[in-house]
Amino acid sequence: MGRIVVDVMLKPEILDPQGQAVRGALPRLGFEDFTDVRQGKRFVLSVDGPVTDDHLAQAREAAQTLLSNPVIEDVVDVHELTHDEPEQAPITGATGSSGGAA
Amino acid sequence: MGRIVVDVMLKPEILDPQGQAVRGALPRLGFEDFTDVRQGKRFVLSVDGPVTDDHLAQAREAAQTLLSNPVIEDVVDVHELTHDEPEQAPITGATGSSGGAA
Amino acid sequence: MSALDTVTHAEQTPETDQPWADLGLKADEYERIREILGRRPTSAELAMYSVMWSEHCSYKSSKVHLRRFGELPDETPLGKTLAGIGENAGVIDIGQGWAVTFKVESHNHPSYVEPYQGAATGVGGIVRDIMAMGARPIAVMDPLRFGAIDHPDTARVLPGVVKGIGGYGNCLGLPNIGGEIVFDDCYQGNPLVNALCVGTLRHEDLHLAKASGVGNKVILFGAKTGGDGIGGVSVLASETFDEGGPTKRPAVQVGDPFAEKVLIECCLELYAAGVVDGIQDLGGAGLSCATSELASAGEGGMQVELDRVPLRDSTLRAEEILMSESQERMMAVVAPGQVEDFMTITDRWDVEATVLGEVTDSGRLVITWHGETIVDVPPRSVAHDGPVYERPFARPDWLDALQADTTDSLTRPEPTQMGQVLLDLLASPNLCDRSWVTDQYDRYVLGNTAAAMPADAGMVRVDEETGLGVAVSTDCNGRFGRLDPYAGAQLALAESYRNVATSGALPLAVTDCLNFGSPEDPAVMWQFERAVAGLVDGCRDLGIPVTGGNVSFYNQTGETAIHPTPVVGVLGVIDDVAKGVSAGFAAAGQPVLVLGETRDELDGGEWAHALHGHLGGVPPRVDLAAEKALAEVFVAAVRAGVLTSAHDLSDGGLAIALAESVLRHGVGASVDLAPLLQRDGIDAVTALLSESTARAVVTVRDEDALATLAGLAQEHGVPMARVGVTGGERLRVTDVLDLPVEQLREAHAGTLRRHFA
Amino acid sequence: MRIGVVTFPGSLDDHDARRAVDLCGGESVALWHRDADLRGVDAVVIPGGFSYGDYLRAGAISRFAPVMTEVIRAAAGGMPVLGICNGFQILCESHLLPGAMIQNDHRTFICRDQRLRVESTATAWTSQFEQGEEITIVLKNQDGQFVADEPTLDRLEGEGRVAFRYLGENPNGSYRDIAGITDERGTVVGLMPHPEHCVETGFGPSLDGRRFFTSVIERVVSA
Ligand SMILES: Nc1ncnc2c1ncn2[C@@H]1O[C@H](COP(=O)(O)OP(=O)(O)O)[C@@H](O)[C@H]1O
Ligand SMILES: [Mg+2]
Repeated sequence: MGRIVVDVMLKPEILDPQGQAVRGALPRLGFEDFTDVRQGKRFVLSVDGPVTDDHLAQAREAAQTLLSNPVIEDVVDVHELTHDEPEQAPITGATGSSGGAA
Repeated sequence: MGRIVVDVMLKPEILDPQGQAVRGALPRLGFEDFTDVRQGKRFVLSVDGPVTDDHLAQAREAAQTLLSNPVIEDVVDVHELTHDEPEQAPITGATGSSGGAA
Repeated sequence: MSALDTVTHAEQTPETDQPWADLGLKADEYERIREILGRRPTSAELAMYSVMWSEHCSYKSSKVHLRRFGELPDETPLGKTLAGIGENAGVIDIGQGWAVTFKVESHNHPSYVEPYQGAATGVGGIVRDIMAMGARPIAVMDPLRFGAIDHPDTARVLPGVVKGIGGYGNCLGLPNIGGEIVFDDCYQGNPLVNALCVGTLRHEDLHLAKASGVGNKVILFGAKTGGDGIGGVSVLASETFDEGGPTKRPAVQVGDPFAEKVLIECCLELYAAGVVDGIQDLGGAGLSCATSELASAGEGGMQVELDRVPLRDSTLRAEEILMSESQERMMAVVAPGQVEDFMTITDRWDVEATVLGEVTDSGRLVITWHGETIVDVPPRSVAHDGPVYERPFARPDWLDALQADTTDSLTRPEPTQMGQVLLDLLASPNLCDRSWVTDQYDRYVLGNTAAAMPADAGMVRVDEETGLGVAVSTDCNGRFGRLDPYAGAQLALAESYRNVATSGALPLAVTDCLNFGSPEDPAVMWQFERAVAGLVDGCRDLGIPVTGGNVSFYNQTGETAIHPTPVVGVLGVIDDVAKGVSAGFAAAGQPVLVLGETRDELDGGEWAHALHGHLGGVPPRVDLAAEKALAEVFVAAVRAGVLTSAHDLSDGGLAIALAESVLRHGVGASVDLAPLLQRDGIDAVTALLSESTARAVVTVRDEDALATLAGLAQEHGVPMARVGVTGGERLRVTDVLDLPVEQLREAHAGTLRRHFA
Repeated sequence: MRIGVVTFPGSLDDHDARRAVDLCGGESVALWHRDADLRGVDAVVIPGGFSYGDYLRAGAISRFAPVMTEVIRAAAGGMPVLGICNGFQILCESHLLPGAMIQNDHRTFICRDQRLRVESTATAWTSQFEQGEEITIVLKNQDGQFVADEPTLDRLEGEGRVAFRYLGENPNGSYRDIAGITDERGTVVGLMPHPEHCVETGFGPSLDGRRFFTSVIERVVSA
C-alpha cells in the first residue's frame, strides 16, 4: 500500500483564527520563541500497491479541485509518503528525538 | 526567519469522520484509486532567525502538550521547513508539476 | 489463546486460565457464568458477560433500590404510560394521538478523560435511545456540573464539554432547549455531563426493542465497527480513577454527528415505511448488549454471523467486535420479505446495512465466526440475570455535625447592604448569565422552539396544526442532597416540577440521572437509598411516574465522593405553546405578585455557598402538596390567559428571581415587601435570600386579571402577596435596595466569558 | 409560485425553509441532492445545516452533488437562488458567489438574534425591504466568517452587491461586517443569518424573515 501526502495551508493574507489561538496559548505554556503560527490541513491518501506518477497526478488534481478552495487556500505540497518519514510512527514520550529533521 | 512544521494525525484506531467524508466524495469526482483518506493538521511555527536545536526541542514539546491531543492524536513529524520545500510557494494552476516529490 | 476459542474448544479445555479479573469480574461472578453454561465460557462469551455484568450495564449495585420505582402506578395525569422503565426510554401519552419519550443519561467519566468527544458521544448515545423507541428526536438538554470556576482543570474541561455538546447537537439539527451549569469543588475530579433527549411519535409508531418472529433478519446498520472504547463500559464507568490517571487511558470513542443525522433520517423513513419489526440502539457494550437484549426481550433465540460485521479496522478480534462501542450504529429486526425495501431506504441515505443473522426458536444466542460457534448462551443470562448486590449502607456519622452547623453562624447583611449582596450574587458562578455557554447551542433549528434559555423550562411545539407541545426542565441542588439526600432528591423533583408548571405546562412524568460516589462506600450507598426513596415518595405525592433514567456511580476521587446529585427531569404538556408564559417582566405598569409562603430557610442556599463558602444545616422544607397546588394555579391561570410573566423561585431566592425578571426585557420594578413580611413573619433580607420552595413571582396584565388570579390562588390554597408594580429602569425594593437595571446587567453578564472565552 | 428547497445529507433547516415558503404564500418543493432535476421550480433555496458534516470545508462536498449542477445552470439563466448559511457556503464553493467562509474568529459556534442593516433592495430576495432598514434575524454558525481579497471586496462594495451587514458587535469576524451578498444580476443571494427562523410569531425573534420569501414570490408572479 502506497500513501500520498497533500498539504494545504490558508493563504498568507487570510487571517487564521486557529493559528492565532495557538499563537496566543504558546507563551502561556512557556514557549516564548514562536513569533507566528499557521494551521493547515494534511491529507494522507492511500492507494493499493505502489504510488505511481498517475496517482500523484490524480492527487494533485484532487488537491486543487476538492481538497483546497483556491479562494482562501494554497496547496503547498503533494508528495509520496516514503518510508523514512515517520508517518504513524509517532514521536512519543520524553525523548522526542526520533522526530523528523532534528 | 526560520520555520518548523509539526504534523499531527489522528491515531490509526480512531475514527476520522473528516477523512471518511473526503474518501466518499473522491470517486464521485472521478478519482477512483484512493482506498483511504485520513485528515490531520499541519502547523507551521515561525521563529526569528535560523531554527536552532532548542527551537526544535521546544516545538516537539509544544507538539505533545498543546498542538496534539494525546488521547486521540499522534505527532507524526516535527521538522525544520527547508528552502526546497514548497511551503507557501503553492502548486497552482494546471501544470501542477512544481509540486513536491513527483 | 492464539487459536480461535470456540465452544467446542472450551468444552475440551475446562482448566484454561481466563482473565476474568482483568475484565472486572469477581470470582463468584465468573463461577456463576460457568454454572450457567455448564462449562467455562469462551473468550467471546467472557467478553460479553464482563461488559454486560459491569455496573454500568447491569445496575448491579442499584437494582435492588431502583425496583422501588416500579411501586409507582404506570400512570400520568393523562392516563397510562405507553412504555415504562426497562425500555430504552419511557413513552407517555400527551393526547391527540401523540406520544413523547424522554430520558437523561450520564457521560461523566468519558467527558473527564476527553471533554469534547466524551460530551459529544453522550449526546449521540441518548439520541439513539430515543430513536430506538420509534420516535423523532426533537430537542436536547444538558445538565452539567464542574469543579471550581477558577480551577485550571475546569478551564480544560468546561470549554471542551460545551463545544462537544454543541458540536454534536448542532450538527444533528436538534435544538438545545435548556440544561444546568453548576460549579462546586466537589466535582473537581468528577465533572458531571448528563444529556437529555426528547422525542415524539404517533401512538401507532411505537417500536419496542425485541427480536421476535422466527426467521426474521437481524440487520446492523450505520457506521462501521472499529476499536472504539473497547472495555470502555466496564473500565470507564465502573472504576474509580486512580490519582494521576492519564497513563491508563482507555480508548475513547469519537463521534460522527453527520453519520448520526443521516441515521436519524434513515430510521424515520424506515419506520414510516413499516419495514422495522424491532429496533435497538448500540451504546455501551455495543453488539454484546444489542444482540443479547434484543434476543432476551423477544420470545426465541438469535443466530448471528459475527464475521459479517463491517469493520473499520480489519485486525479486530471477535471479542473486540463484540465489545466495541463504535458510535452511530443501530440494529433492526426485519421480516425477510421486507429486507429489500429496508435496503433501498438505507441505500438512499448512503447508510451501510448488513444482515448479520436471524431470529430463531432455539432459546439461545448463538454467534459464529468464520463458521465456528464462539458464543452459545441463554440471552437472558447475559442481559438480565446479571449479579445483584445488596450493598451495605449506613447513615454517615459526619452528618449530625454537618446538619448542626447552620447558617445561624453567618452574619446576615444589613438591609442597606443588600444592593451589593445582590450584585455579588448575580456575578457568582452559579447565578451568573449562562449565555456564553448557551449561545454555542442552536436553539432555533426545527422551528418549533417556543421557549429556551433563559427560561424556567424549555418548550417545544409537537403538533404544528394545534400548537400542542411539551415543556421540560432538569434540576438538582447537590448541596441539599449532601445535607439530606432524601429531601435533596425531593427538592430536585419539586424544582423541576415547578419550573415546568411555571411555564404553563401540566407536569406528567419524570426521568432521572442519579450521580453518586462509590457504591462500595456504605455512606454513599445510604445516600443513594435515601435519594431513591425520596424520589419514589415524592412522585407518589405528585401523582407522576418515573419513566426512565440512568445511574452513574464511582463519581469519586480517592475517598471523597461528589455531593449526591440526583438530576431530575420533568416533562409536561401544554395544549397550545402559544399560551405558555415566560419569565421576565414584559411591560410597565403591571402588578407584581409573589405566590407561596416564605420561611427563614437559608441553609444550603446560594447566599451561604457563594458569599460565605458555607455548607451546613438542613435544606428548605419540602411541601409537595404546596407544589401541586401552585402547579394547579399555573395551569388554570395560563388557560385563563391572565399571566404576563412567571418565574419560579429557586437558587438565590426572591432577590435573584426579581433581578432576572427585570433583566430579561429591561423592564424595571418597584417592590415593597411589607405585605409579605407581615404575613410570613420574616424580615426583608431573609425574604430576599431564603430558598423556600413552592414559590413564584408573577405579573398580571391588569386589575381584572389580578382578581382572576387571586380567585384561583384562593381556590387552591396558595398564599398570594401583591408586592409591587413593573416599570422604570431600576429595580427598587423599598428600604432595601435601588439599582439601575444596567448595573445589574453588568454584574450578571461577564463571569463565564471572563473565565472561559 | 414553486420554490425548491434542496436537501443534502446533513441539511438541517430544509424543513424550516419549506415551512417558511409555504407560510409566505409560495408552494415549497423538496429537491434531493442526488437528483439532477429541479422539478420545474421557479426559484431555489439552499438551506442551512451541516451538509456532509461540514467536513473538509463547509459546503465543499455538497457543491459536487448532481442537483448543484442543475442549480448552477439555472442560476446562469437567471433563476433566483437563495443560499442560507450552509447554503451560502455552498454557493461560494460553487463560485456562484465570490469569497469564502472560514471559521468564526472566536472559534466557537454562535447562536444569537442578530441585528442587520439592509444594504441592497435591488435583489430578487430583498425588494420588499427598505434601503437601510434595520432588521433582526437569527444567526447561528460555526464557519461564518466571510473572507475575500481586497479587490473582490472593493468590487462588491462598488457594485452595490453587499446585501446585508451586521450591526453591533461583528459576530464572526466577517470582513467589512458583511452578512450577505448578491451576484451581478441580483438573483443569487447568499446570507449567513436564517430568515426561515423569523417567519412565525412565538418561534423566533421577529417576522423579518418573511420578506425574503414574499420578495421573490412577488417578483416571479409579476414577471
Ligand atoms: N448547560 C446548559 N445548556 C443549556 N441551557 C442551559 C444550561 N445551563 C443553563 N441553561 C439554561 O439557562 C437558563 C437559566 O438556568 P437556571 O438558572 O439553572 O434555570 P432554573 O433555575 O430555572 O432551573 C435556563 O433556561 C437553563 O435551561
Ligand atoms: Mg427556574
